[in-house]
Amino acid sequence: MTDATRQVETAKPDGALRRLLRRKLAVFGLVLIGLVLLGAIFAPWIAPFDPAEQHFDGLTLEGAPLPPGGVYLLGTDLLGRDLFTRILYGAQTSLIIGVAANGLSLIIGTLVGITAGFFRGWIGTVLMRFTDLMMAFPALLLAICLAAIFTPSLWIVAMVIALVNWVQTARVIYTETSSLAERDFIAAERILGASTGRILFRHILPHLVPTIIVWGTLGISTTVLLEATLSFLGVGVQPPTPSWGNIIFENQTYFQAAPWLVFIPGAAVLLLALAFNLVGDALRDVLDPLQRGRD
Amino acid sequence: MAGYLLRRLVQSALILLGVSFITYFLLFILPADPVRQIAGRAATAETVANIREQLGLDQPFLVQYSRYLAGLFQGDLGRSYLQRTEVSTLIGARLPATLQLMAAGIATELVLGLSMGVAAALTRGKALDNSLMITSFVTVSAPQFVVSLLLLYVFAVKLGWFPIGGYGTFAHIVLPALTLGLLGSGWYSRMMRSSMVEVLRTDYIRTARAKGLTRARVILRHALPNAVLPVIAMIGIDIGIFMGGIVVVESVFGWPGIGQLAWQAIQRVDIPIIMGVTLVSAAAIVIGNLLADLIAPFIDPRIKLR
Amino acid sequence: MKKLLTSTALMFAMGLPALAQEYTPDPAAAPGGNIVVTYKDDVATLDPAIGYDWQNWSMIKSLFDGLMDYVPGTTDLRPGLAESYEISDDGLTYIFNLRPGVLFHNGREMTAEDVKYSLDRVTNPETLSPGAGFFASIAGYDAMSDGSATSLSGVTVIDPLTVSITLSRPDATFLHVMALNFASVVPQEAVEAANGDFGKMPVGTGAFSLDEWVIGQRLVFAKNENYWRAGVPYLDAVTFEVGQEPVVALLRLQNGEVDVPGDGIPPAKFTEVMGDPAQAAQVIEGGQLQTGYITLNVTMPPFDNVAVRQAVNMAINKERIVQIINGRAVPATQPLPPSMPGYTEGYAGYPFDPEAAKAMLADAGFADGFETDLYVMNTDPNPRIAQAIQQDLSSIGITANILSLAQANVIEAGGAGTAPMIWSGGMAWIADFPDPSNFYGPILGCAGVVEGGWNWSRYCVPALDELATAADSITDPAMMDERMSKWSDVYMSVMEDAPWVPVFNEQRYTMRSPRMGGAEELYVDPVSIPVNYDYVYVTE
Amino acid sequence: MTSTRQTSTADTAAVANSSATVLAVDGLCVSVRSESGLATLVSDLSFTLARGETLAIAGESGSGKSITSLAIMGLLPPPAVRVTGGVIRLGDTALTGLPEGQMRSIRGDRIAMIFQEPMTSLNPVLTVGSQLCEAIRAHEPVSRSAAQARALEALRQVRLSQPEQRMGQFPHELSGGMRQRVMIAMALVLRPEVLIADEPTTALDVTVQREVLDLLRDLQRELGTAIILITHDMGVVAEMAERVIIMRQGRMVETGNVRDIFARPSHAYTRALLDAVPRMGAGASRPSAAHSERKVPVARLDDVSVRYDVRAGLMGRVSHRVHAVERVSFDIRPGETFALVGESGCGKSTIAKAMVGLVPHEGMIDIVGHRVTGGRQAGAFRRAVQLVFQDPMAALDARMRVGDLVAEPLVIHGIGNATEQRKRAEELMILVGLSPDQLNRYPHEFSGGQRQRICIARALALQPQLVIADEAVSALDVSVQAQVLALLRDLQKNFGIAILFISHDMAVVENISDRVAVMFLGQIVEMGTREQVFGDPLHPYTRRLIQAVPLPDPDLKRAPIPRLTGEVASPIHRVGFGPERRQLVDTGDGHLVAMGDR
Repeated sequence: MTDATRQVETAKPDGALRRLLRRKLAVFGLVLIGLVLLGAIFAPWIAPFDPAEQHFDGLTLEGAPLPPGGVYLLGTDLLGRDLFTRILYGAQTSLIIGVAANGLSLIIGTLVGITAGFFRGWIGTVLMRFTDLMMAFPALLLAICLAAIFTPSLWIVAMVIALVNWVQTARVIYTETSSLAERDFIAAERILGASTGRILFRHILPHLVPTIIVWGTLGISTTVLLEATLSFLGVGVQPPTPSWGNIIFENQTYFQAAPWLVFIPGAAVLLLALAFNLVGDALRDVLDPLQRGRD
Repeated sequence: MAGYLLRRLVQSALILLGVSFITYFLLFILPADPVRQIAGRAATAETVANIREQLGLDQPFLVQYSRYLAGLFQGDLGRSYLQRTEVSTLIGARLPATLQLMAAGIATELVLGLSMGVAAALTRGKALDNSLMITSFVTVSAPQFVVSLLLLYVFAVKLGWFPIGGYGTFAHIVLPALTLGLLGSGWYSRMMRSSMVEVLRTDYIRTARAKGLTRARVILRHALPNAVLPVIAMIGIDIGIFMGGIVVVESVFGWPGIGQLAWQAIQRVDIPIIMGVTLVSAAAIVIGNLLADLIAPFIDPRIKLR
Repeated sequence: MKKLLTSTALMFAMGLPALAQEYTPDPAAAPGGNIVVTYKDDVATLDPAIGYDWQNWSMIKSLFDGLMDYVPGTTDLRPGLAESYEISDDGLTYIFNLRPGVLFHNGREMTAEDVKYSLDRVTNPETLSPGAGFFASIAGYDAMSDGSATSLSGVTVIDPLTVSITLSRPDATFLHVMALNFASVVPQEAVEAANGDFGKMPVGTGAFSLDEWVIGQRLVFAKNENYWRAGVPYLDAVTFEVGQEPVVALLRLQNGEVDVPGDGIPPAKFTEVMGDPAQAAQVIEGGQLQTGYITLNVTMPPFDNVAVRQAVNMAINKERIVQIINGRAVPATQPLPPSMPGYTEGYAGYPFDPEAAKAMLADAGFADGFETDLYVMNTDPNPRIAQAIQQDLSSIGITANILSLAQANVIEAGGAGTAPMIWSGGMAWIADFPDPSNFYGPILGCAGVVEGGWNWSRYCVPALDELATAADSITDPAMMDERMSKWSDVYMSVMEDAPWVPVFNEQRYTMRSPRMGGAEELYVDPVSIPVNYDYVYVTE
Repeated sequence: MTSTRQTSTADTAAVANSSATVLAVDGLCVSVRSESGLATLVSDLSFTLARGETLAIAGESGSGKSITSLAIMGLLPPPAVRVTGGVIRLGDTALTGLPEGQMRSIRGDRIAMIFQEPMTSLNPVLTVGSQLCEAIRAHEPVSRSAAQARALEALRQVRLSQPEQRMGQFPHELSGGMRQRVMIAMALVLRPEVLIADEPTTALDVTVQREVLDLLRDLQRELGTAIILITHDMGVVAEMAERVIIMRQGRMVETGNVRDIFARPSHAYTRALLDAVPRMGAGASRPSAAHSERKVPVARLDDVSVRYDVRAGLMGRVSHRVHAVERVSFDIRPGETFALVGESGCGKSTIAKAMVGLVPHEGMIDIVGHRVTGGRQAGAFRRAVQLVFQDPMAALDARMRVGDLVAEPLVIHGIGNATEQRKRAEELMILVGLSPDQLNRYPHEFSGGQRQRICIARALALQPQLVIADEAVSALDVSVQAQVLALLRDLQKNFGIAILFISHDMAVVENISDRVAVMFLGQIVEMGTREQVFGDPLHPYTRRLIQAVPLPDPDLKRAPIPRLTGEVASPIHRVGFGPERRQLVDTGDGHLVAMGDR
């Protein structure tokens, strides 16, 4: 607005971290992610039981699961397994998928977006038309088909999610690359005779990093939710590997008889997705100078 | 304008062609045999071969696909393998329910999202803003199937305010639409908020205020139409996301839409139905995008459709 | 099969004993009323030549009739559209005398031509009927199936009310086949008028006619006022609501909105319902002709070793699996369910003995166990059962990776013979008709060991096939016990070779609203699954 | 308010007494709350404004002049920026501390404001008519049709062509000058006592600026509105205002009668400011670069055209072409400064881009013996020509350190090793007047002028023979602008670099150039030495441009220039049709002028 109210733009990462830590919600998100991460990494030590062990005393005589409390902290599931243990190990799965699927989709999306955005011409046209086509695909149907073609495993599920999710990233990166490519400093590089590789990697990519980080963070929440949805539809990670999604899937019909089996992992998914969303949003504010000073 | 529309329609048709090709190919390499599903367990090898030949499933991929396309160009989506009914009839019977749910869902998310976004933008930095934005994050982070179960449990089972699933009256649509709308409302409120904040900072808002207009008029007449533009563009894209949610929500609430049809068809490799539903969904997405683009010039006269 | 009567004479016509064939309806039954029945899955078709799903099986039974029928609530045959029948001495020719004056829903009288047309239609490859194979014993079937004939040579119309069916081989199950939905009599003109959509506009002779069908939402059946069986049906109409999750259906039943949950009591609500005496009173339990089993692919190492297969049989804790599904089944010892004729009484099956199993495995050279895949359909509770199996196997050192896939993918893997182990749940064998042969042919016999066949164990012993054929050639009712003992031998041999692990026989638990009347058997009818709509009534 | 108010004259300010005071600002302080505490934007500012008077508040960026105007309007951006002291009075009403509701009724009615950016100051989604009408109806309970009639009258008053048609048009359908007229109409339609004009002409082309300034003066004469004119342009101050307040860093440094201040600036800052203003005619004192006809030109352009396709229709066929540059020929000799002048959209920047190969062109461009093509260029060519952009912040990669930026040309061309490159970067920094220890900083840590120096250092790294300065000083404050121009001149003197100086600012061009080419709609209409073009402008467009420049001399009042009527000509033509080609004829001694236009 006015010269005086415009804040000084600092693009240095250390400054970004400090600003990030000043936001209460972002810190809350980071703490949550940290807790989940610790839980996942140290699951073998924290968890009181083996995640696949079906305890004989974990079910009532009628075969009903045990409610939270007692030996089994969060109760047991329909096979008499300890829910707390499974949620801890499920965090591993959900995080691995979140990171792997999202990393892969970021790589695909960035490659497609940057190529289409920078080179234009027929390569750009072909890539963007293909992206449009993928946008028109009902994503969940595509994911279900892909999951049915490849026998689902942890990595296949991650790949399927990546194949469905890269489109958004590609579009965003494309738009940003196209506008970056039009900027004066890129023209200046061309005039200096900089090679295409130099322009792409030394000048354009660094400017995309905030976007990639933000999309990466926000994307993890989408990914965790999508994994859960795929599991809900029975095409997710294979049992007995626990993931938060398939814990809910296995128990969904019991939401009334054993609500803890659905709503505890459901709350876990919600909190993790929320945490990544909070951090991603804060990162967007912190890293994107255009958004600076919004709050 | 007519030229633009024609070009966009051709583009859309090409996109649908691409979608049909990819889907057909995926179904072709799917490790499941529709003939087995049709033949039943008492079938002999001959019967199976016979069925395969009759349906043309013994042909190479390209032959099968071009046959399907030929039918498609004549408006023929084929017959369901298992239901033996025209796919168009099946989809036609269920599409209204899906469209109804979609319309209600989009209306919910827009009403919730836009009003939350505007309220947050106007109270920027205050408690209301903060709590609205946290709410929006919670809604975008909540898995839809958990939300739908929760809503069903609380409002239908425990409180009995709404029917427990089903279709027909307005009361039936409330919970499924709310489930669908909650997710979107989070995105829209965030988008609306930042768009509104951006607009409130523009010169023309300053001009409007300098004219001495009332706050309400500045917001409703000057800020809102400008701020709503990026949101309109999102609706088109949103339909794609909606289609995903619909499979889940329809299954939980027993909503008789195409999501359930698709899910059952996938379970039993009823290829014509899967193709049909995919194409109809893709068409909905494409048309949604087109509509969003067509609406935009009415809101912003600067946008020219070329 | 005490009702199956024949004679020693060449063409000895006889009526069935009146007491045996007539079902005595509940004297308290009052006509009128409309009930609501729910199903999760949509009704795919009501074409009797095609419909083969859980939900449309009993609907088709109420819309159509075949020559033969069952006494409600039992597995006992009784005549249907045929008033009586005669069987030739060699058991190859059946003459059916049709009931006069039976009207189709379109008002036309049913004749022998319709019977012939219906059988021609169901065996015509163009109909793509999943039930065509049941008619393989009718003479001329092969010519039909390879397309060289358009009409079954074995079926002849003698006069408008008499039809003769000649078989190419003796078939003890033939009368059961004629009671299958696939053998329902349909009017040609209605089929042709429907132009491929007969399944959506069915016309039959049944107790109900289709009144309204809103695809994806509901079907309404209206009482057939001209129904040839006097006194039934009682109900004026039956409304089927589809697309309803079983849990939701049960909640609605508790709310009084639904009369019968077609998919039964969902596992999730089972404990709750049984724990409440008022609700438990509305629950009906019944057996069904079902066995849940694990197939072991005998052509794939290490399951080609019979000791390994037996060890697996001994490793599975069936009691525990039954507990997991809330005790809604009984542990199985053999392929046949207990209520099936030919069931070997007194056979204890393989004992649950992990230690012995481990020892057997070690003897077979798998002291360290091995790794294998267990295929399972991805709908609850099957993945759970698979995990229980997985844990049992791991206790004897077998690592089984679960592949939880869509039904079609599991069937494909089974048919291609690439699946070492499959848990049959969700696709499990529910008998088409109450006869031991129905459990053998496609799923344990050599005929099923083809690409895409249903014999997922790839188990093929020609000698057993011969024994089975011999058993089915015994059509003389007087020799029924011999036939059944032959079948018992077949299944005992199968158990010795252990290509399967029979796990449990599912019990059916269903509920009805308090206003529903009629004998309990009608709600767990073993043939008219899940409800015999013709005979139930409402008390209000 | 009556329209019979006495016309302002130069001495009104002198006789302004308290009874005629419409607006009084007393001890105004404005502060902003930032992360590092409260920062003062305006401190202790006092002044009065008399009826019918024009008061200019002049200063460079950051001087607090715009904040002052927003404070008067009560439009300071909440909650960060607010008035922390002093009183603003409109007549008898104290505006400071007035509740928003009452302030609203004053805004637009008694005080109106027009802003710098006519492009963004009107709501893009509402018609001109509706924006005008609502301004009326916000304060006066009149019917819609009555409001419309008054709006139409207001549009006529600002001499907008075809006013009836304009009412139904959207802002984007109007040119910048037309929009600013709409803004003025909107501001004056309710006859406010005070009009605050915040840089009203800065974003406009010089000829349009002249028209708008004339209009403002005429309207003031008619309506007697008191005007506060906020501007950085001392030329505008001299032409428009009776009194002036010079501000710097939120404080008033000097105030008084315009004529007095221009004649005898008492404060050092005012003096420096006035000295920095480029004056027409000042260039004459500067010795021209020796005419070296015999030397081989550094750059030669022959019949160069740049055209863009406009696609439309189903198949995306080319329906129209933008003739951005049309058959331009000139050459630049070693060591000289060749200026291209013209208004926005005339194609002057496109020529620069074509010369460095950023846009494809037709015709021949030859730079130090290299034919420029659209694609990648040879390294030797790259080293021969460099471009300096208008906005130095945009031209520098914000994520690189200045040291890397300055050394980058050397890295790209593989000149020297890392130490040598570093050393060279340090030399370059000293050369452009910066300190070598600033090499580790990021671009945003520098001021605008310093950034432009960095850009120049980067351009010089490869020791080019030709530097193209594309509006290189236009975005800078006058004092900084003067310094950068001096730097360029020094570099040219020391290294013999040829400069292609592209600018819209006639005064700057007159000061710096050796030869000048005037461009209009993609074509050169006049070309010659500085003396020829400025001393004896032959083409009417050149004359218009020169006349339109506001002169920082209060004594020199010029008659309003005649307005161009009708639509501005467009460089877009249907395929197969092109603009009429202007033939340049030599009127003697190399002074070329377009035929037929004279």
